[in-house]
Amino acid sequence: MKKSSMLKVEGVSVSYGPVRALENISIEVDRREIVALIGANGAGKTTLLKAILGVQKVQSGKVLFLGDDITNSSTDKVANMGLGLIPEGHLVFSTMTVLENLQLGAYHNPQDFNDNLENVFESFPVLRKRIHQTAGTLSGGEQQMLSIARTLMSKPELVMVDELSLGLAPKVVSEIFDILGDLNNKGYTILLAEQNAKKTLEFANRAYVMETGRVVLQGLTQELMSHPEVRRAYLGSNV
Amino acid sequence: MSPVLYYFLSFTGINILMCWSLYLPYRVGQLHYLTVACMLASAYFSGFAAREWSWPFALIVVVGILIGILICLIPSFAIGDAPCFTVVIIGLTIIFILKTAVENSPALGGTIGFFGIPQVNHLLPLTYLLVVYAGAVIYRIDHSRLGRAASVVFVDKNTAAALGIDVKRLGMFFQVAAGALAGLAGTLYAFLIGGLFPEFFNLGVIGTLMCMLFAGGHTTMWGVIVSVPILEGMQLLLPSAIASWRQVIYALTLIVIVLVLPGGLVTKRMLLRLKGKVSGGISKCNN
Amino acid sequence: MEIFAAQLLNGLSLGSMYVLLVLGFNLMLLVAKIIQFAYPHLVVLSMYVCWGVLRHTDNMLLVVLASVASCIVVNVAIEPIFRLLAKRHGLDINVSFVVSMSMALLITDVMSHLLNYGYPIAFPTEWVGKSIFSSGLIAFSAGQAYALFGGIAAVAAFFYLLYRTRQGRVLRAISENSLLSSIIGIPIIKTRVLSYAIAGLLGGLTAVMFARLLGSASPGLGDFVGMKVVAASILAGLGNLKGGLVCGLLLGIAESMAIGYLAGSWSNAIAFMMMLVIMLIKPEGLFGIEA
Amino acid sequence: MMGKHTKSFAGLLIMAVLLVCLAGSSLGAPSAAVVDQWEIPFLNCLTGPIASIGEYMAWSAHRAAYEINQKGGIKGKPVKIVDYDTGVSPEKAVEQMARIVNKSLVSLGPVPEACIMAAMPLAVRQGLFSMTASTTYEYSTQFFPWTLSWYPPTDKHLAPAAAAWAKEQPKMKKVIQFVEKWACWPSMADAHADGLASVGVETFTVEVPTDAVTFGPLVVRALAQKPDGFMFTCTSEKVAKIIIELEKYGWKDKSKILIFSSADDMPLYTTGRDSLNGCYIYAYFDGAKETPRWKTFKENYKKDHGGLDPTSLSTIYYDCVYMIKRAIEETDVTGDPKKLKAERIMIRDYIRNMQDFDGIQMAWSMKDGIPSDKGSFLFVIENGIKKCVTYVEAWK
Repeated sequence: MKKSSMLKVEGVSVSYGPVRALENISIEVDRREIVALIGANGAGKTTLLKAILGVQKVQSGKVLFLGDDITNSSTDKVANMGLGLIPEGHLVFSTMTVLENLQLGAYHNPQDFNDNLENVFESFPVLRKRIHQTAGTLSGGEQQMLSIARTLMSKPELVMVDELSLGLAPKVVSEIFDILGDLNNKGYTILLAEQNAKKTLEFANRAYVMETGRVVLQGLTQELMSHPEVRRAYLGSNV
Repeated sequence: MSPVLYYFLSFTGINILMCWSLYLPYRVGQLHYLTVACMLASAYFSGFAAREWSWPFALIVVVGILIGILICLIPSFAIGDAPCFTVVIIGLTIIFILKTAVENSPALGGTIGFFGIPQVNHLLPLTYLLVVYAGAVIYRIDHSRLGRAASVVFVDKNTAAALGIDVKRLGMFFQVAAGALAGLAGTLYAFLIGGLFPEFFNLGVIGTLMCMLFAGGHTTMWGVIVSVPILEGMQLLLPSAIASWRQVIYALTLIVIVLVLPGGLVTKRMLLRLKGKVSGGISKCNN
Repeated sequence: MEIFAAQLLNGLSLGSMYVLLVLGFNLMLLVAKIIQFAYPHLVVLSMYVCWGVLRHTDNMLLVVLASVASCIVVNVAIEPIFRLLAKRHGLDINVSFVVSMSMALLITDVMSHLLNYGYPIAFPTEWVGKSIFSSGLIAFSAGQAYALFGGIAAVAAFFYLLYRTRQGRVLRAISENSLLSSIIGIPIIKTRVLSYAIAGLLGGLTAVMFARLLGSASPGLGDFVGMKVVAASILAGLGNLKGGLVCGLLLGIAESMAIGYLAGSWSNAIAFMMMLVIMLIKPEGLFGIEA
Repeated sequence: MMGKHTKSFAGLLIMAVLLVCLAGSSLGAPSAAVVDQWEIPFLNCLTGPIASIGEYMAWSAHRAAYEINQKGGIKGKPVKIVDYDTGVSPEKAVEQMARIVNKSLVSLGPVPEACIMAAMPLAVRQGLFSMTASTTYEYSTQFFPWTLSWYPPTDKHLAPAAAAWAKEQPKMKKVIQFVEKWACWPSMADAHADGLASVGVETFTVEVPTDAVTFGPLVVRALAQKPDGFMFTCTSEKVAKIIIELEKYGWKDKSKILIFSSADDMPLYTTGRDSLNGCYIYAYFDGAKETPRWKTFKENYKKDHGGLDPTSLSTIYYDCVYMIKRAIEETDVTGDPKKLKAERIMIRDYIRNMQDFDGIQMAWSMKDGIPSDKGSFLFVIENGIKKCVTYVEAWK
């Protein structure tokens, strides 16, 4: 085990009633890495993220975060330890203002609220303009930015992003990927679950390929991009 | 037959009908207390028709059922797919309005009550004949396309709509069927007791029926067949020293059952298992 | 005109009580996702606590504290039952309705068996107070003043808490999306318990004001008020706080006007009839469901 | 998965065992050929919001039984009151009546009107004399001869009482009557109005909604009609609350208020207190008149009810038990189950025409199930105590 390992998932299985959603999954994320989970809809990416965060009950296996066992811990405790999830579908508290959303994000980290707010506004200048606007009135892209910003307000050690590009225009997606890249440069560790394999593989350092609840391939993204199976199934190439 | 047994069996039959009439709309997630209003209307109609017009019993039963259907049909155009609690309030409201109407009708005895409904011979076997018939119809409904569609609606209306189920029409169907059952129960009730009083139809009735439905199990029609006789019998058998705590015992029973056995005493899974065991047993014998 | 003004005043003081009850009821509906039908019954129970304390002391502060404390304690004490219920059934408000109806029955029976031999309790005459203002048919008692102004203060404090404080933000977040709230690290169970406590606090205050307004209480009071609270909440749209505010007040005024102007037993029937029409036209309630 | 079903089956099993145990305990008792005690069932409302009323009715019946047993019972055998709870549910009333209807000599109750309506037809069919003494003539008369009326016909005794009050207050021309539409109260209100009309007082009705929480609006409405006085035909607690509201709206002359007999109940006094001073009320006996029996009754009642006084409704079933005692002693009733049918009729016929019954407070006679010489008393309330103003004879 490397010293800098931040998140370690060991042989996790999850069932929804009689249906097995995850089968013996093991992944690892190191400090300052960008790791991607790719796979089709229903491959189990979201379930895995939920299982890590304790939203979804794990039947067997172990989840270690910063060396602590967090398997089936309560979600708020895990979030408090520094695990931030940016959920699928750019979810925001739509009846509340942008500022209130950000304040909620800082629930566990209220001490240097103003500094954090400044940092976040630096990355997302558009939010500063909308600070007193109700979150429900923002555009899809802005909501996604708010969702990310809200997560950053808690200064997480690890940022998990679920389906970043879903329902957003390609241009906005590129913009947000750029911002995530910046964040990584600033020291954030990122775990990314995406259907959009091409873009993700270009962006991440390492990736796990998931199919029907199992990890079928893993490795550095450059290697994976040249893997014939990946090229056929995910990159739309005939070769 | 001893009067205790006679009334125990009769009320059990009537309450099973009433519980079923709550059970059916609950298949699509609605607590349809309007059925108590149907019961009230058809009970008063039956009493009146029997005493004043001397109608034959069979005709009264038919018209009583029609009255139940009518009372449920009209609002169902608006609340066929309404949220559960809208249905609750509309039910309570109509009960209240009908009660006020009865209280202000001297012909129905007003607040004093309606006396002297003539007796009918063989009421008990007739009751059970009708209960069995109603049960068979409900069984058919439950195991038809309608029953399966209702199960989907119960879990999620949007999914149901996406699957092409007409949620409103389905809700209307179950509400009207419930009205028919309640109308039948009301007629039998009037003839069984022989007198009516507006206060007969109040929150307490709803509470008792809910207790019976949820204790028995709201996921199948069979639950109430177990819970109604038990709860009816309990009150007869409680020693008089604790009789005054009967309500408390009822309430606690319900809370405990709902907490410990979420589906009630009889659940769908249990039935499936039972079925499996029986058929398994048979196949073993054959081997 | 004089009669109308008099009835309006009556309606407002009664309405402010309904508003408080509807708010507490809606808060638990929004945050804990339950229908707490027994909430008005709990408030009546707290009125009994007031009455009990008053027999030993006439220190107003002690009475209020006892009322509030008892309502919070009981309301928080039943939270685990609903939590277990949610664990077993998922967040099914229908089942919570069934269970809380049983609780209401329990509370009523405890009051009618054990407390004051089941007789109605009466609060000291000074509590209700004589008219502090009177001209012709318009009269305003100290009790009404407490109910009206106390009610306004409590509602203002409640909305301040909800819209201007950190805890209030958290409560609103859970009511909007509890899954998202837990993902960003908000402790759900702790906050739900908090919502029971706040509803208990409101209930305890309501009990004191109700005691001053009515001057007495009986075991059946919870049922009388309970139906109206649920009706107002549904009419507004379940869990709609601002709608509940409007409908609670309207209910109080409508009730006063109906009794004041319409023929006896038909007055409530007409009120119900109006409600029926509204519900048939707008099944989601006047202001829409927020739960 | 196994667990869930096991639990369900276990639940069913526990319920079944419970049921069998209970059945054993209550049905298993062997019945002796000739009774060694007089068992009198009492169908009463012991649960729900009005359980307090049922409680004191039961208390008074048990009190009478206790006294009788202290003095050697009836014909040497002790008497035992057995309580059957009906709540306010018609269904329970019928089922409880069904339990006793074939085996009891005579019974007490049922208590609230809903239960009378439901259970009495069964008693009539099976020939059981059941004393529905706590209700008015309208209900009893439907079930004659299988019950008795505790009061004379409504119009015959209510109208004179109301008229007597109007005679005390000669300047009244217009009276508002607060009427709650419940059971026979509307017809009692009509009787009041008739009585007032007979002395030239006009009556206007204001209906009291059963589920009203506050009464200010009602009082404003009544006062707007500028009446000279008020008459109350509604629940005791509501009477008290409306009088308090009247006071708030500046109504000073309490002597212009008359309260009907059914509201002569504890909640009136505990809720109304000082505000009742000077109000008139009519009822069927004079609690201030001391007799030794009434004194012991009162003392014991207070001891068991935290110092609260009994009211005129508290003694009804006490007198009933003594009526049964006298009926058994004066006839050839043996209690032998074989002669049940005949002995039931003996008791019935004796009680229906009992002469000079010595009640706890006064003596009266019955004629065909109706009291023939029972009048009422008009009182003024002073500090929670009723002071008799006049005795009103019922119309013949």
